[in-house]
Amino acid sequence: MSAAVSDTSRNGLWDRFSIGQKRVIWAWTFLALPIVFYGAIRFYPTFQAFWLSFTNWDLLRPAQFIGVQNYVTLVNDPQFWQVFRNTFAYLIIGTPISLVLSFLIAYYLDRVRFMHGFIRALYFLPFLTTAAAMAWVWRWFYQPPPIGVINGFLGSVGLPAQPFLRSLEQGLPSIMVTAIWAGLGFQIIIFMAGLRAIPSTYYEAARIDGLGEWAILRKITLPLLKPTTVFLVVFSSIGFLRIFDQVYNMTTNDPGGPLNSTKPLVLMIYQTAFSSFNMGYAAAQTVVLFTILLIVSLLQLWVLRTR
Amino acid sequence: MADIRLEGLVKRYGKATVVHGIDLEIADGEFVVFVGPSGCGKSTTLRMIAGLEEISGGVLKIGDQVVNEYEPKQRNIAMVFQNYAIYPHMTVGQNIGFGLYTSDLPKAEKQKKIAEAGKILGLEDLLDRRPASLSGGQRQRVAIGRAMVRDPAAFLFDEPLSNLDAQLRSQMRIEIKRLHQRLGKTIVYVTHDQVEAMTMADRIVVMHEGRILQVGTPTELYEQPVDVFTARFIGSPSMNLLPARASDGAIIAGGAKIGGVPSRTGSGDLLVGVRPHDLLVGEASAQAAMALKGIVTVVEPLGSETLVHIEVDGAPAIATAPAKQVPAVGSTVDVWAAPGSLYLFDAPSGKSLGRL
Amino acid sequence: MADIRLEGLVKRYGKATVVHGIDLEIADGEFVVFVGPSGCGKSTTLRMIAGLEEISGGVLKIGDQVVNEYEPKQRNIAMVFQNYAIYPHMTVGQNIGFGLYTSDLPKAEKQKKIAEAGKILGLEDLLDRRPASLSGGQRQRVAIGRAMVRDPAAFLFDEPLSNLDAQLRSQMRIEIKRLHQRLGKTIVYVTHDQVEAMTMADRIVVMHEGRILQVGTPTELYEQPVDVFTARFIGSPSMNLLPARASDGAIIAGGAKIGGVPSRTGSGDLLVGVRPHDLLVGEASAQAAMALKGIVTVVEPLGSETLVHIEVDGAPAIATAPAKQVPAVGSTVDVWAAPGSLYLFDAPSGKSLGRL
Amino acid sequence: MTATVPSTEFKFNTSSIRPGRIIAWTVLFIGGVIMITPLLFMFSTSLKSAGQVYDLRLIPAAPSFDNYVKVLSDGRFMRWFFNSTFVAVAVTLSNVFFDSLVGYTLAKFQFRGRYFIFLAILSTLMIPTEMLVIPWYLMSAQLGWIDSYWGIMFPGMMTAFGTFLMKQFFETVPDDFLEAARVDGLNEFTIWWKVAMPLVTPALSALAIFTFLGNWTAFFWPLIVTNSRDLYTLPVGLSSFAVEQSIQWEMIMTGAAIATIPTLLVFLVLQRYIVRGVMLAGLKG
Amino acid sequence: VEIDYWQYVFDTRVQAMDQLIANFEEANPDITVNHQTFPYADYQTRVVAANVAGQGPDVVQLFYGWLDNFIAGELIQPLDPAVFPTEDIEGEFFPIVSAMERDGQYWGLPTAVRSLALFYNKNIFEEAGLDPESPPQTLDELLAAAEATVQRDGGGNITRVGIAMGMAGQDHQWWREGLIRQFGGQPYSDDGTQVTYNDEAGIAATTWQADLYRGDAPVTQIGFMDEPQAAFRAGMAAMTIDGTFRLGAFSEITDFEWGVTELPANDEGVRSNYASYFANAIGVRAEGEELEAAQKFLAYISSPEAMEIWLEVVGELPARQDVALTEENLADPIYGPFLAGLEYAQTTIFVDEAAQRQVAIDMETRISLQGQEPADSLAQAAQEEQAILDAFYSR
Ligand SMILES: Nc1ncnc2c1ncn2[C@@H]1O[C@H](COP(=O)(O)OP(=O)(O)OP(=O)(O)O)[C@@H](O)[C@H]1O
Ligand SMILES: Nc1ncnc2c1ncn2[C@@H]1O[C@H](COP(=O)(O)OP(=O)(O)OP(=O)(O)O)[C@@H](O)[C@H]1O
Ligand SMILES: [Mg+2]
Ligand SMILES: [Mg+2]
Repeated sequence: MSAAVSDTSRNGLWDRFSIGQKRVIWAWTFLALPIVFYGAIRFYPTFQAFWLSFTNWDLLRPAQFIGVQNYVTLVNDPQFWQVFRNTFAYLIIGTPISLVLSFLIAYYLDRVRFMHGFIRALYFLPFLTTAAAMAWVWRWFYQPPPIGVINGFLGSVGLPAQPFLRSLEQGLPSIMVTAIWAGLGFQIIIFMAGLRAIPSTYYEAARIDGLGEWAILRKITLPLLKPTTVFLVVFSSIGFLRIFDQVYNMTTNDPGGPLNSTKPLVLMIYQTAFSSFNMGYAAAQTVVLFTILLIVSLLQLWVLRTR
Repeated sequence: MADIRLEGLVKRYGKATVVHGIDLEIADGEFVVFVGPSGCGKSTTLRMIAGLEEISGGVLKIGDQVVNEYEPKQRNIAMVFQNYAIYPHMTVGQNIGFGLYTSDLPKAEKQKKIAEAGKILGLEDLLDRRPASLSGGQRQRVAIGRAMVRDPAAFLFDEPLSNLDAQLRSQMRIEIKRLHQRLGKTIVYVTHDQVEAMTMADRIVVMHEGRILQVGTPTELYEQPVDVFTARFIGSPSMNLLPARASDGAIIAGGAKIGGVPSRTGSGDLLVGVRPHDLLVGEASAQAAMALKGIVTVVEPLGSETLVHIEVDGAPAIATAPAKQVPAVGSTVDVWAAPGSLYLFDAPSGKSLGRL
Repeated sequence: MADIRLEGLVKRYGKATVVHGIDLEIADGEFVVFVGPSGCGKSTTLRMIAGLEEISGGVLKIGDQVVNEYEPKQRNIAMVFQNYAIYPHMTVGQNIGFGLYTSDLPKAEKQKKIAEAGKILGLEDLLDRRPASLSGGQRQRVAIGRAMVRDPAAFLFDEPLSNLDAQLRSQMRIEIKRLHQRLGKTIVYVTHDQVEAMTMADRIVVMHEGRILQVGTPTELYEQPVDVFTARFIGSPSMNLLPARASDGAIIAGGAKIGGVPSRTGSGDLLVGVRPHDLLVGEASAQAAMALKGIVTVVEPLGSETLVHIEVDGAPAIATAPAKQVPAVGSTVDVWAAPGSLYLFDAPSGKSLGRL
Repeated sequence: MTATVPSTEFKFNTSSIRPGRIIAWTVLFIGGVIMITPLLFMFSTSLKSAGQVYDLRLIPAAPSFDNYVKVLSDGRFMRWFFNSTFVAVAVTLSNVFFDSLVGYTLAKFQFRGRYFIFLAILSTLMIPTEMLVIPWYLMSAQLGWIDSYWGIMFPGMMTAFGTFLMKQFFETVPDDFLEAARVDGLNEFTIWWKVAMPLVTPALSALAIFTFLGNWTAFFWPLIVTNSRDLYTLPVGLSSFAVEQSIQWEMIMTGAAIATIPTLLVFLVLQRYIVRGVMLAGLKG
Repeated sequence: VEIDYWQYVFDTRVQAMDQLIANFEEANPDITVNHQTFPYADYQTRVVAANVAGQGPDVVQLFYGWLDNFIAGELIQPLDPAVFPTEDIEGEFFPIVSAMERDGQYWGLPTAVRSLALFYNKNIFEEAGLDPESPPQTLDELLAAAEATVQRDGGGNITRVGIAMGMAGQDHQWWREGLIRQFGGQPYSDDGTQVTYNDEAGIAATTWQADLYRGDAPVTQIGFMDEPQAAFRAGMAAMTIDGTFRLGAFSEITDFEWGVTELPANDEGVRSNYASYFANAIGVRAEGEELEAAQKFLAYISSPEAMEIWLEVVGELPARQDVALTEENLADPIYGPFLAGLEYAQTTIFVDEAAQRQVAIDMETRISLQGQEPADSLAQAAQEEQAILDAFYSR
């Protein structure tokens, strides 16, 4: 029989600490590097961005504090308000459309048995593509005749050609379609996961109670799917508010579309910072973007909160 | 009328047949319990009755109507599930009221029914709570409430108590039984717990591999099991089975001759069954049908009695000793069984050969 | 030496004290079971012994050493958890061997130990399997195997059988008991199932709200509970308690006078306890200590006996009828208890006043 | 929330195939085909010669791999390919390591400040990358990280999203597993690495997939921080390639196809895990 | 010594430079030149940003229009007159090199210069019944040729443009330095601080150009095939106006024959062209040994030898007159028109090339998409561009 308590392994300093203290030390050891990382790579730059937004730094000369001048300029910049409207257009049109669409697809796809995996893959594949690469494909699709694929199709069924990207009205929706297209597969899968997580007995109980499909959808599926929906609403809103890759790559000739009709805030930031080198002004724009994201997310979480 | 008749009911999943033609009549107001080991097809049968599972063959009648193709709702039955299936986003009251979703009763009427069900189930004070804050037993009561308000012709329960702990389980057992007495509705109840079956059922249906082995009242099953499976399944602890041989009209089991064997018994391999409660530790009385010696391996004092695990001729068995008598482990004890307490089975087929 | 001594052991979470100074000595090789309702502090106590939870006050000794600040490993104990805590990504053999992870035994030695543990636990053929393909009982055996290979001074079990179904549970109960007999190591075992406590323990520790109510052998607890709590907790079904009044040296319970009361009893509110097994349905025999009439509310035939739920003067009680006798619900039955089977408690404090 | 995706595929068993079902299937199928038309056209065009590009038929009249040969013989593509792979893999490994470590610590250790740290990390989710790019650039410039692999990688070495994901998952791991190991004498690091990590492999694969995809397709930051063409990641290289090729559609489509093929192949091979991983992550919302 | 040379990515330019570096290193074994390239779109960013980091190239290529920015940002240093005598520069290079001069100091030297010319598709000309060997020489002829070659489908969609157009391409240069001058105007004041094109001449020029793509029967469409040069290359445009730098790309065309001619003259025969170039300058951080090496390298890449190699590989015109204006080059059917154009070419002093081009693009967009009158659009453009100039010059 072995010794009751092994005495050998007790040693020195480490054993001065109690069990609880040792665990706390472990925890902070594990966190040490990440804390440095988050501090240096996330928080410090955040504060720096705030600071820069109050300066006139242009990369070339040392930054000078100019108070809220950048914000004043921003508010008086008609381009900003155009871009602001565009950004919200992406959000307000893109989010509901993509969510409704992906829910409908997920809802029906969930019941499809025949070739289920294959169809699911069809919807999911676009999510795996590179936005920068696919933007060019879409750009080609949207070309006017004779090379544009969509216009080619429209022409073959006798419809008039559409200008798409070369249009003040259709430009933004056209780009939005590509963004929705790219994100749809992800949302579908998430919705399907949410649907699967609802125990089937809920449905069976409802069927025994005699509810029709519509009533089941309204009374059971949708309420139980709420956490998923909240996640997707917030997630896709942030995505639409930060849209960049598609716009950048689809409008290289005239960045931001004709008369800035498709330019989102992030592209404006990019141009201000890296074409005009107006870093202070760009920083002010990033702060505005940050504020918008924060308000929109919190608002959504508040509206969709579970009582 | 809510008598339910199963006539040659069959369920196939693809090529696999999981229910092999079941015949059963359930009378109006009867409490029928399906028992059997996991995977024997109990739930499947119940779900065919409910209309949740398509019937692959045979006829299902409720009252006088063939309901094979009826939607669940049209069958006018209610069902209570193992995991309660109560909706987390609705209050208790709303959950109970959900059973009336499709009914066109006026609102006040519905409220009355909900309140009534809540009262019967002792949920009056919880009607505005969310299920998340309820205990398992309370949840199950909500589920029952939802079934009740519909005022269905029959209730179906699929292992409603499996998720509860032992104490709650025995409490809910009694509540459901009382409810049955009170409402007088037909109940079909599925469980794999033989205690539930024994204590609740008017009639028990023992299923095994998609077939009905035996149907009868709890006492019938306990006293006259048709085969080894039922015999061991019903009663706790399980019946002891000792290998035996019949020869020359006598039966030798565990190295001892069994007395009072009728001469009709032929020769061959047998199993002699004796319930632990009938296998008593102590000096055999004169009229003992069987007297054996066993080595004590484990003793389990339960307070009111002591279970003594013994080995008889290599075969394990459980005997009972009076409460305060705790034989030492390793010692050899005498055990005996009274006449009439032995069950005889044919070893190869497992079929019952009657009692001794 | 692996005797474990708890001296005034206290556990506080923030301001809440959940273990209020426990004193207990556990002898080397003893099998001690902690029972009590959920949340009474059983697990917390066990985890303090294991070194998983910091000790807020008091002294914990293993052998002669104060081990309050020792890490689990240094205490040389092994622990088996309710959900087995066996790693799904390792084979059975690896899981068992994981107990030796920090040991510096040569590999062959380890293999030998694993094989040995596997053999003792009947897992020889499963060593290369993954836990996913094991039954609950097998998993628990793997967990025990992992504890065994360490050759610890003591084993701690925290509700190891709660996740198993009834049949497996009673089987594993016996296996653990056998293992204890075989290894002779100290075992501290936590459960909330009184059957487990009764059948396995050398000594039972009944806990309630962070305090020890009573410590004793199973029989002691069954026969001499110190208060109502222990009395109702030990034994299944629970002891019936009938409100009673003592006056003029006589005790009136359930509308009937209890015979043979010693004169010392003062007056005041009492509770008379009688175990269902001692409360028999039938015509009272002449020497009955108590004879009552009750209305049958539910009957639960168990095969070997029938539990009859009755109402005596408004109070619910459970009586026992012989196997084949099933009184009709709603009928009135006579029940009686033999002398010596009654327990007397002081109603306000719940303290035992001895037996009658 | 549990860490398993229920495998029950269908909520409703149908009595027979209903016409509604067939319509739904057909609509879904057509929708799915529409979803991949851009991909089909991309591949189709990449197999066409310059002269055939404006012939909009899906099946090229004379398919050839000349464009691929041309693009790949360039050598730069292979280089970009390698860069993307290297960066994505390195960042993924780092995330798998650190996000789990932090997630685990926050899920399984009790200590003062835990909630604060968690909130602080979570709050970084709200900070758009765009806001940090300028300071990052400055920082990289000062530390000489511009135009290096490290420069591309460092901002993504740990993410709040991954940490959050892993924390959620580690919370589903019963403490018993860890305590059993603790009783067996393992130190906390070994417990995490040997016991906890294998228990959350589904989550790790979800995290790995997301991180990999995110970095494989990352455009904004690599665009800014890389100088030499030798260090471009594939999307940046592709974009510069597209501009510099002054819109030769067949070449751009070939480049796009080359950027897309690897993820598609990975997807086809690992379809089950990827879908499962994505689903798992979704459940954590 | 190791020096860094930076330029933007363009296949042939990179090749040519690699070749030059190889030659240079052979001649100067003690000097190593690191050749780094960036995408055009981000090139400026890179240079500026590297400067913030206290780094940067020793020799850097820059568009002449960026010069003021680069000087203001202290990215480059003036050329040492001792090494690069001013008289030599002014005597040997085309006069447009003066765009690299500020306050009497030269800040950089080009290897090659570029001018604009009219490219036309001979096959389409033939098909339309035009003489493929006599391309349009005046604006009216250009219009006529475009009208003759434009093609439409049943739906009225243009399927082939007469001339590919787009301010996003080179047409803003043609408009600014070509058309406006040809219609009698002047785009900017002499000191470059004032926009002066918003007058009768400017309106006439803008309207003439806009009439190519608006009205009932336009001969072109903005955004056709995404880019003018893409349309031309695909054989979907009969003509396009583009620069020397496009020669490399067009030389790969195998589907049809194409020709080059000078930009069309106006009714009075006045021609005007736009010339531009990328110059090489010495980074502000080059000092001592490195400065010396950088100077050597700069001298080499602006030497006649380098220019010949550049012409051969990239197809861009030599920046030295004597290297460019050889008999052989002038007679060349392709180089000839471009070289001729250099004679009457102007350069624009851009303060923010991207922004100023955007003004032109937006002007065009307002006309083509919003139907604004050219005069109104021009006025707005003038205002916007003036704001850009003001912002720059007021710093
Ligand atoms: N959807 C299905 N597809 C194929 N086989 C199934 C399906 N559902 C059940 N089965 C099979 O039918 C058999 C009976 O299942 P059933 O659920 O009725 O068992 P059960 O008696 O209720 O068991 P348990 O006590 O475990 O609930 C099992 O063997 C099961 O594997
Ligand atoms: N980490 C903790 N923080 C605060 N309170 C705790 C903590 N862990 C346990 N408790 C409290 O301590 C008390 C005792 O808990 P313990 O787990 O020991 O009960 P138990 O007897 O094991 O119950 P069960 O049978 O349910 O396992 C409970 O009231 C519980 O709420
Ligand atoms: Mg079942
Ligand atoms: Mg516990």
